[in-house]
Parts: sequence; C-alpha cells; structure tokens
Amino acid sequence: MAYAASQPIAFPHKTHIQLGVSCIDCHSGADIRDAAGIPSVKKCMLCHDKLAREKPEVKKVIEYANKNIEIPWERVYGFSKTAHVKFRHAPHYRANIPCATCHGDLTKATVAERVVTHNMGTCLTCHRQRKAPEDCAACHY
Amino acid sequence: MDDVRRDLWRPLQGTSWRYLAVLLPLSMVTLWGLIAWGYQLDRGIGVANIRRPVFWAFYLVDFVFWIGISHAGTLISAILRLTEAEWRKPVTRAAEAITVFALMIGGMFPIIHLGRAWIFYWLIPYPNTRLLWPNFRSPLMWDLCAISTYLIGSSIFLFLPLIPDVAQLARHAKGWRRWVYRKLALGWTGSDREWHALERAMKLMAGIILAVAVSVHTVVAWDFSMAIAPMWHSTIFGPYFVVGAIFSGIAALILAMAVIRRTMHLEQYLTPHHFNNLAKLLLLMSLLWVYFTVSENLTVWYGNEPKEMMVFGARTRGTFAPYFWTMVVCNFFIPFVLLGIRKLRSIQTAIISSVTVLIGMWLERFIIIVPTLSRPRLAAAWGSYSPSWVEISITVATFATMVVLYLMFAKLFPIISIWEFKPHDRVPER
Amino acid sequence: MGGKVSEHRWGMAIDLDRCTGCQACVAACHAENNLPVSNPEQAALGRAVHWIRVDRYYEGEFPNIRVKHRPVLCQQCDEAPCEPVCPVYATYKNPEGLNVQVYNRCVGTRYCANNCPYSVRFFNWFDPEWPEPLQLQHNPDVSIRESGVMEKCTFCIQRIKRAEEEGANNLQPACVQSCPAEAMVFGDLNDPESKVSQLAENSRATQFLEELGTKPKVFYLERVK
Amino acid sequence: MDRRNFFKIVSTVSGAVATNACGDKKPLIPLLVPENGIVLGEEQWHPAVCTECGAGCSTIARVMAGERVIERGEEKFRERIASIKKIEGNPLDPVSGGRLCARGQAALQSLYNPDRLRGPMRRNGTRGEAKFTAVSWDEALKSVADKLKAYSGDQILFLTNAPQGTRALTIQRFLEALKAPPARSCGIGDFALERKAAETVFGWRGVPVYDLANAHYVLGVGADFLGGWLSPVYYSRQFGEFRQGRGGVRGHLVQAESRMSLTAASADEWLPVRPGSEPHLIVALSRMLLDEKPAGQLPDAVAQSIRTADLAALIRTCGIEEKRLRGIAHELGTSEAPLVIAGASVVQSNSFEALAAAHYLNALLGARGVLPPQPEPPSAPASGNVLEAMKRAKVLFLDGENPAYVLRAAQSLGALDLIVSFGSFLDDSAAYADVLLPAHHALESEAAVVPLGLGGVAVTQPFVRPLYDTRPIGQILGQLGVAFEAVNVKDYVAPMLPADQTWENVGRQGGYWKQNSGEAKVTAKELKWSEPVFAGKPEEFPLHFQPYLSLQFHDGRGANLPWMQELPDPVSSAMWGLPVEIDPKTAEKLKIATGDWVRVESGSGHLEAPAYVHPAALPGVVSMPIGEGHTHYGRYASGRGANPLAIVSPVWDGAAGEFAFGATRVRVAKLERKPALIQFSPQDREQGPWGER
Repeated sequence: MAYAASQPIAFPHKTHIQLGVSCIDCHSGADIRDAAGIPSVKKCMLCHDKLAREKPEVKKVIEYANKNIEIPWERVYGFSKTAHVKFRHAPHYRANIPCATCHGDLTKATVAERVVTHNMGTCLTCHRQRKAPEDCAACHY
Repeated sequence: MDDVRRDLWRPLQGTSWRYLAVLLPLSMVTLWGLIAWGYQLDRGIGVANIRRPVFWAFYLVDFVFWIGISHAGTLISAILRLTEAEWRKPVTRAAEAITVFALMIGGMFPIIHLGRAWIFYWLIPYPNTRLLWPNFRSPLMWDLCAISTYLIGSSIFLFLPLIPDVAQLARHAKGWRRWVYRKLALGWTGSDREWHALERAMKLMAGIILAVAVSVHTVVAWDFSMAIAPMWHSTIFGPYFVVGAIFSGIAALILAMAVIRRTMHLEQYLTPHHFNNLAKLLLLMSLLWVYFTVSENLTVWYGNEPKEMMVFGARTRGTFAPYFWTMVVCNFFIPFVLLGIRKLRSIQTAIISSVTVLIGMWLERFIIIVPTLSRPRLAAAWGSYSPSWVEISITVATFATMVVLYLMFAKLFPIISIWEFKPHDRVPER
Repeated sequence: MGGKVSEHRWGMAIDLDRCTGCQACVAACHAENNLPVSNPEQAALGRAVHWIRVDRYYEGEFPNIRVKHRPVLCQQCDEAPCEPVCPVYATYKNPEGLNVQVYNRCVGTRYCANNCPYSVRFFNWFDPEWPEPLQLQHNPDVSIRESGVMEKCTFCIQRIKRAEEEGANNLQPACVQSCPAEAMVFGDLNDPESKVSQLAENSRATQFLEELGTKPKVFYLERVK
Repeated sequence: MDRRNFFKIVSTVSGAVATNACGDKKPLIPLLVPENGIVLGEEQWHPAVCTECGAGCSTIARVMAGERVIERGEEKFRERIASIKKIEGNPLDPVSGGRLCARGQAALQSLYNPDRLRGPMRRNGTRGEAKFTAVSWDEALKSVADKLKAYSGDQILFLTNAPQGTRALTIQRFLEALKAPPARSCGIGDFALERKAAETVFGWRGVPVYDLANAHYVLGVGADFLGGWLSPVYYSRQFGEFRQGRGGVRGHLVQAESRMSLTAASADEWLPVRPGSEPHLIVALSRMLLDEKPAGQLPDAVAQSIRTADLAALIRTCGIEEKRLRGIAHELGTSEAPLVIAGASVVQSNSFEALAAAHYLNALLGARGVLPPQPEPPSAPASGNVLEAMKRAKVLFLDGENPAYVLRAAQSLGALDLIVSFGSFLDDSAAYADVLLPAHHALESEAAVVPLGLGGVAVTQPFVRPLYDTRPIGQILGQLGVAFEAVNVKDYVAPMLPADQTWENVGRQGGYWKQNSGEAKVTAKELKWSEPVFAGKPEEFPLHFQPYLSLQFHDGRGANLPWMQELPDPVSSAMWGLPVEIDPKTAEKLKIATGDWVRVESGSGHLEAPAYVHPAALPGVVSMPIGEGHTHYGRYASGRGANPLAIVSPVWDGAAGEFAFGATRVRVAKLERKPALIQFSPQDREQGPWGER
C-alpha cells in the first residue's frame, strides 16, 4: 500500500482536474521554478469564495481562510534533509516529463498518495534512460 | 589425566576472586568507553578534540597502534612456526589470541573516527542498487579489504590449532561449555588423517598469514604515505610500520605471557628460557626500529626541504619534542640497555622493556600523525591539538577491553596449546 | 542539458596587486553559502569555517616590513589530491571541472582535508546552530550541512545552476561579486575570449603551490614589487 | 539506518542511559497565511541603503520567503515572510559599483539579530542595571512626552549617527521645533576634522573626494582609505583601477601612517611616522619640493612659513630618514599626476593641521585629484566636546550612538534626568536609558542618504515588513508632543533631482548619482603646525596608545554581528575578541608573547586584554582596534574583550576641538594568566619558526 498522508482536508485532485484545472494553475512554480509550491489557502478561496461553499470539506477550507491560517497540508513527496537533494521542477518541465511520471495519475486519484517511490534509484534510472546528467552535483549540492 | 593437562586446564575451572577483581573493574572501564562513544555519536564527532588542521589524532593513533599489536601474534607465531623454533610452542596461542582481539579493537577505530559512524557500511565494497561502488583508489578502501582479510585469516589461524584442544575439552567439560566445545571441535576425532591435514593447513596458513600481515601494516602505512602531507609522503613507511608493528607485537606478547604466567600459575610452562628468547627478539626489533627511525629523520633533515623541516622541527625540538624524545628513550635506550646487556636480561627487565616499548610505540604513531597534520604546507593553516576526555576515555577503554577479552578467552580456552606442548595420544588409524 | 554543461570549465583569477585584504569576500561567502557560525570555544579549537580566507604574512623586519595578502579558497584542482583518497566518492571532479563535495555521500573520514595542501576543507563537528530569527537569512538555494560531513568552496555551484535557468551573463560567485577592488574574476576557461582565460595567460599569473602538480583552476596574478 | 537508530543500538549494547537529546519531534505549529507576493523559491531584488557607516553606499537586497516562529498570546505560529537573504552593492551606484564591504554585507545580521528589542520598554531598576519591562507604545510615548515638557534648549542633547539624509533632517526639524541645539555625533569616525579642513582651506562644505583612479603617484598620510576612512568601498574600487585598471600605468602608493593599516599593507612603500608627526612630514616634504620647484597655487604666506621651517627638526620628529623623504618628494614633484590624501583615521591633537597642510601640498603640486564634494546642508554633524555638552544636558536622546562605549560617558549618563533610546539594541548606553523606543531597523525603513562627499542620493523604500513592534523614527518623534513635520523621502529627493530624472525612476534604481567635478581653489592663507600633545608623562607612561576603527566593528557598532566576530582580524587574525598590538622590541623587553594577557594603563584607566606581538608595529606605539568590550550589546558582544576607548584621556584637537582619541600615553605590564587569544591563523610568517608553535 502506498503511503497516503492523512490530510486535514480530503482534497480530491480528480474533481479539480475534471473541472479543467491544470496542475500548474495551483502548483504555479512547477514550470518556472525549483519548487512547484503548495498553493496558499488564499488561492483556494479565489474559487471557493463563490463555488461549492456548502460542501463539508470546502467549509473546512473556508474556516482556515477565515482564521488566516494555512491548511496544514502534509507533504506527500519530498526528500529527507540529509539527502541534500536540490530537486528543480523547471528543468524537468522543460524536458517534457509529464507530472504523472513522478506523481502518478492524479486524474484518478481522490487523495494524493505516494504512488511513485522517489529514491535515488528511480531518479537515476530515468536520468540514464533519457541521458540526463548523472553527475552527483546535478542534484546534490 | 596427566599433570600438564591438569595444570593447563585449571584456569578454565572455577573463578577466583582475583580473576573477578581484575575483570570487573576493567569491564567498567570498557563500559565507560562505550558510554563515551555513545556520547560522541549523539553530540557529534566534535566532542573529540580533533579540529582543523589536525583532522586525525587519537583515534587514528589507536587504530595504527592496535593493528600494530595485532602483529604480535600471528606474525610471530607464523614466523616461528615456519622456522620450526621449538621454544615457540607454549607461546603461539597466547600470541594468536592477541592478534584477533587487537584486530577487533583496532578495526573499530576507523568506525569510531567517522563523522557519521552510522553509515560506516557505505565503505564496504558491494554494489548498491544504483551500482555505485566505493572508491578503490582510496587507501582507506585498501585498508578495509586488508584488515578484514587479516581478521578472517588470523581467526582461522587461531582456530585451527584450537580444534584438538577443544575436542579434548569437550570430553571432560559439562553443561554449556561442553556444548560450545563440541560445536567448535567440528567433529574432531584425532585420526592421523586429521592430524596430517591440520599440520598441512597450519603450514599453509602460516605462509599466507605472513604475507597478509606484512601487507596489512604496509597498507596502514600507506594511509599516510599516499598523502602528500609533509613527512607522510615517504617510501619508508611500509617497512617502517611493519617493523614497528612486530616490535610492539612482541612487547605485547611478553606482557601477556608474564601476566598469564603469574595469574594462572604456569611458571613451569612459560620459563625464563621463553622470555629470554622473546627478549632477544625484542632487542632485535628495537635495533631495526631505530635504524628505520634514523633513516626516516636523517633523510628529511639532510634534504632540508622547508615544508618537511617545519614538521621535523616541531617533532624534534618544538611542541612535540618531549613526546619524540620519550619515544626514542622508550623504544631504543631502555630496551637496548636492559636487554642488550646480558647480565641485566631477565624476565623483569623484559617486562619493563615491553611496557616502555608499548608506550614508545603508541607515541611513535602520535608523532607520525599529529605533527604532520598540525604543520600543513601553508603556515596560515597551522594549528595544535590536545585530546578531549572522550578521546582519552575511548583510548583507555580499548586497553581495558583488550585485557577483558583476553581474560575471558583464557577462561574459555587453554591459553597454551596443549597438544603442541604435549602431543595428544593419537588414535591409531583404523 | 547533459551535453551542454560540460562545455564549461570554470576558473578564477585573483589579482594580488589589486587585493587589499579587506575580507569582503569572506563575508560574502558566509552570507551566500549558509556557513555555520561557531562560538569562541569552538573557534579557539580551530573550528571556525571560512570557505575563503585571506592569508596574511609579514615579510622582513620593521621598518622594512611588508604584508602579503592572498585570498585562498578551494583551488578546484584538475588533479585534486582530495579526490582519490575519498573512499566513497563524496568528492570528485564533475563534468564542468568543479571539484564537487557531495554532502549526503560523505561519511566523514576527513582524509580529503588531510590531503588538501591548501587547507581549504572544513568539517562540521556539530550540527550548526542558528538562534531564531537568524535562520531567516538562510539562502534556500544552498544546503544546511549537518554534523559529520566535510564542506568547502563550491565556486557557488547554486549560482552556476541558476545561470542555467537565467543565463550566464552575470555569473559570479559571491566572493567575486563582492570584491570592492575588483581583484577577482570568474569565468569559463574553455572560452579563450573570457577575461579569466586572458588573465590566466598574463605574465604575472601563477598557480598556488604549482610544484605539487595539482593544476589549480584558480590563478593568482602576483603583486608587482 | 540513521544516526538515531544507530545510537539506539549502541546504547542498548552498552546498557548506557541514553542522553536522549535527539528524540524531540518538531511540534506542529500552524502556518499563517503569508503576505502577498511571497512565492517559494522566487527571488526579488530591492534597493536599500547601507547605514553601517556614514559612506552611504546604495545596496540591493535579495528577498525570498523565509519562515519564523512567532507567539500570539499563548499560541505559537509559523509565519512565512519576505526575508532578506543577502545584501550586495547596487551595481548602478558609482560609489559601490555593485560591491560591498564585509560590514555592509553583515548588516543583515543586525536585522535578524536574536537580541533585537521587540518593542518599547521602560526602565525597571536602577540606572545601568539594564532591567526593563515591556510597555505599550502609548504608555512609553506619553511618559517621555510628559517629562520632555519641562526642558528646552541646552538641556536637551540628541546624539545620532544618522548620515546626511532624511533621518538626519527629521531629527533636525524635531530639535528645531523643540528649540534644542542641533544633533551631534560622538566624534569617532564622523570625519568632522576632514570637513573642517576642507571648509577652512577651500571653503567647501563636506568631505573632499579624491580621484585616486586617475592618479599616478599617491602619498597617503594618516588616511586608511582602504580600511575604514570615508568610503572604503569607493576607494577600494578606485584603488583597483589605480593599480591595474589602466594599461601601461600602474599607480604607486606611498602610505605614511603610525600603524600598518590595511592601506599601508597594500601600499608600495610604508612610512612609519611617529604618532602626531603627520603635519611635520607634510611640511618637510613641502619644504623639499619648494626648494626644487615654484610655489604653484600656494598662497605666499603659506609658502613663506614653509620656507622658514626647520627641516632638520621636522625630519627628526617624524622619524623617517631624510634620504628617503627626499626621494619621495622628488617622485611626487616629477609625477604626471601626483596626489596627497590626508586623513585622520586616528585623531591626534594636531590632526587638523596635517589635513590643512596636505591640501596646501596638493596645491603646491598642482594635483588635480582633489574634487569638491556635493555641498552638505548646514546640518552636517557637529561632534566637538560631547562630554561637555552632556554635562549641561538634562535630557538625552540616543539614536544609534553609544557614548557610554565611545566616550566612557557612563557616569554622565547616570546624572541625566531622562534618557531615551531609539536604537534596535540594548547597548552600553541604552542600558542607562529610562525608556527604549526602538525605531524600525534601517532595512525596514524608508530613507534617503547622501553619500559622503559624492554627488547624488541613495534611496530605499520599505520592502520587508518590520519584524517586531517598532515604529518609524519620524513617527516616534512626532508623538513626543512636539509639532513638526517628519521628512518624507519623496519630498526630500524630488527637489534634488535634475530634469532628466524622475522620482519613480530613482526609487526603482535606488538613487541617482552624479560625478564630482570641479577644481580645488585654496582660499585660506595660513598654515600652522604644532607639536602633538599627549596625555600622560613619558616617564610614567612610556608608550603611545592608538585605538583605531576596526574593519569588522567600525566604532563598535558591528560587535553584535556574529559574522564579524568570526571574521579574522586583518592584522592579528583574531576572532571573538581583539588584542592589544605591541611591537616586537617592546614585547621582548616586557617578556610578552602573542596571546599573553597584558594590562594597559593610562592616566585615565586601565584595560586587560591578550597581546598580539605585531611584527610591523612602530617601536613604542601600542595600537588596539575598537569594537570589543561592550558591557551590554546582546549575546555576541556583551562582556567580550576590552574597549580601548575606555582608557583614552580626553584630549581635544587644538584647532578644531575634536576628540583626539590617539593622544594618550600608556604603560603595559604582563599578567600571569592563561593565554587567551583566539586566532584563525596564529602563524604570521610564511615560513614558521623552526619547530616552534
């Protein structure tokens, strides 16, 4: 069973994607920056200020927004500090790696689960296949 | 049961209060060392007083020292075996046991000294899932290979001649000991074929272990001489370290024998004759050692290369001079006088010389490692060093550990090879 | 990306005739690279960390006395003595000629530091401490190194990486960027037109401890006497 | 396996009680919604102004997201805020040219210093005990306003180190409304003498600008322009050009100074002149030149007094061989572009005369490299005898200045009726304050600063939120019950701008700058020089004592920056404490080695510090960098080292009335105590002594 974070809000990626929201609409750094970014509750409220306010999970979002506190999302993916990985989203986006390669097919996911294992083996395998740099300092610095 | 066997088995039976009086305090010291190490792991290697530029100090000194001690055994016993020196017989097991334990202790230091000891296994040469190997160009890798080979080899070398003895013991022992001895005896029956095989194996192992032992200490020496640091980058280090190792090994052996002789009342078996022979060997090694020491230092002094002279100066007349000259006195003058003059040579003087040689050889490793590191090429980076309580604790604890392990071994197995000393009754070939 | 990066061979030239020894480079390095700050006790032991330092030596006796300043940082040697001795490949030469230190791979044997003739390698004896809110100044592009690993000048590899995204027009390590006397120049030694390549050919150009054959990529332009 | 697991295994094996320090799991603290415009991983650069010294360098600050923990009531929150990651020079600013000195870069650590004052406080204990309780702004302001009503005129003293600009003008207006005398500075590192000399000789208001980059042969006298004099970043850049920036011409620098400063260390030749003999050196050189060439633009009266000078006596005073001086005079006289740069890095009783004499020497040489400054408004800081002023005063306002440290004024502070401090830190002087009203940090404020002498203005607008409950200085002053109008940056800058500059543009680029140009015309007609005056009899106090502005700490205000504490001192390589610099001969006589503790005693007091045997120190001259020895200044500076200014006797410059902090005599004795100098590089010779430490 893949690791599934216990999130404060049962956020359904699937629903949002079906409604036509694209990944970088919310994770707005993914194409241009190192960090993809977890959107602020302010971004949630851009839509949910008007839409679907009556749904129980959305109510929780509104509650957080009213308290001016970020939703304490739990990270699903990430590297341990001691791994010293500087993962940069932008070059991967430029290389046309689909988000799903590393994050799984979220059109089917209701909650974010760690579908793909992220370790140096998975990184390296892909880097080798695509002739991307294998230099340690490409990621570790 | 004959007298010899009874005498040699006596230590294995019963535990005297004197034995415990020695064992228990030393175990506490060992425990204290482990606590110190735990503290170091918890807080960071910084609790040791190593610093820039002296990145290696006590732990590496201890490492080289114990690996040196380990040459007591195997090498001496192997040489004596190959040269068929008959007087060796009561000495070999005591020597071989030293080797194994000293190696176990010495082998711990490269781990203790790591900044991140919990990932020491990254040094072990096996390919991980990414097919990343360790770096075989690094002398530390050679070290790892050499020391593990040596540990395995010397364990076998200790174990093989133990088999007939434990088989004997298995017949007489009771309880858990019996079970242990029986397992270790590997079904030894004492047939001629087995004896023959054992003797051939010992000859073979003696040859192999000799080569391994020489190479191990050479490789340890290369940890230093492969580096371009002043006074490390020297071709003499390989043989110099081997000689030093045998030197300190003999000293350790003499001490161990003296202790065993006294505590286990084996005066009959470890006679002044044995001590006399070992003392002569110690004297020979002392002369060899001083020859190498003079060669090392004379060439540097004559060459007068500034960067090397800074280290040479620090050693011989600077900060480290007291240690340097103590080393020379301990390793040369004392053994030379006490053992070189025939009238003075006795068990007592052999013991005294052995103690000074052990101190001197520990200092020798300190003198090789620390002055060089504290005088790097660029004067702006010069520094100094003094140990912390953690380093001292761990160092002291290893000496205690050595004695503890040794005493425990002597409690479990005859410290003198019974069958070699008094051949077993051979079971006639059927 | 893979092929493109190895076109570069980063190098530096330091004009000692310009250098005033003001240590702006030292402070810049601290700010850029999250260098740990020690305390008096640790500093007294010799555990202060300065990836770049200004060596100062007095020459002669008063009144005919001179001071020599030389900023010393990792020389990014082509034949780096630190590299072969590392048992776990935590330090090695990358395709751009940088002598890289991989923190996560380092087990802390400190052999590399012993074998560095320039004494530019530093060790993390403990985890660094940053009393709140000093952590706000941390450069998010650079790792915070933990206890037990070696560290040293990286030629500001994070800036080199950023330049991959943003263009290398203004690519300078922090020390070079800060130098008030403009004594330091950074650039691509593979580009014969680059300023650093030209300075490396200057008649005053030397390499530090050249005789050891380490082939440094830092060139010093000696002070005119 | 990580360290924790490994440790567990080990402790099980050893049976030891685990000192479980690493078992704490980070508590989950809620994250507050960040302000707008903070994007993880995105960087922004904003113009700022450096206020670590008076030079007025424009800088740029790299702003990215950072996280801090704050408490609201009982609850803790994490807060993602825009935080400054790094400060660099503003590449558009010709002063810094995108470069910045060590201290300027470390200004960041004053902003994020863990010891900053969190909000207004009121004294809660005796004076100097440094016990304070937090109060509300209203309460604090009211208490000051109520008391202030009873005082006026001379009874009010305002000490500030604000450089020329909005802050200084705001303070000026406040004081005018209060009918109090203009603000003053403490007199160290404020270049009042340089201003006075330029005004006297040329009629200029402000410090002259030297065109070092275009000079061929430069004689520096007492001006450590690469270390801490005027604008070190500007002159370091110029120095680079001077040395290697012009094809074919390499500038030659001769530096005359009574200690080996950073400038002397970089010079081609160093003239170790005796303390206080700078005027004599300049007059002697002028005399030698006058023998060779016409007087040029030199006023006749001045030429006459030089011609009648006793050359032999002058040469004897400065302690340099005549042959050497003649050589330098000749080279100066024949150089295509000679320049004399004189300053008072260490102020002596006759420093003003040296500065004036240097201006005349430039006139004699026809040097073109002395440029008129951008005229300063008449509010330029006066320092003078601040101790005297403090005796008259009843109310003291402190804005960045630290008289208890610089002037040993703790006693006078104790006698005042009311002390109010606007600084961000509880320093030696603020410890005596009755009310602490912390203003925003410079990096959180808007400001316009006029660079020292150079044309233009550097501008900054707030780009990070104030970290704590602080207020802008203008607002605080405005709430003290005095009606006046605080200066707004836009209003201040707009009138200064030429037609081709717009305010928006200036705000965006961090300022506007113009080249200094013009000619130096001597208007004065008089040259005097006098023998230096020293406090203390030579028999009793045989050594000269020269405190000097340190590279790391300047006048002491940098001592709370951990980076600067750990920056190796350029002279001694000392860290976390500064030594007394003693020459080898004196040290040998007193059996002092580097690291030994010494007691330095003057007629005014004594200090104890480790010694550094300085191979290039003048025999009989003991120097000590200023910076350490704070009684109160946060965790990094408090109680560390000794303050050299604490033993300086009050001697004032004869002509200008400035604090001559280099004019004290001392005696030195070795103390039997464990050596304690922390050095990064203890070795100061390339080939260390054979076998010694």
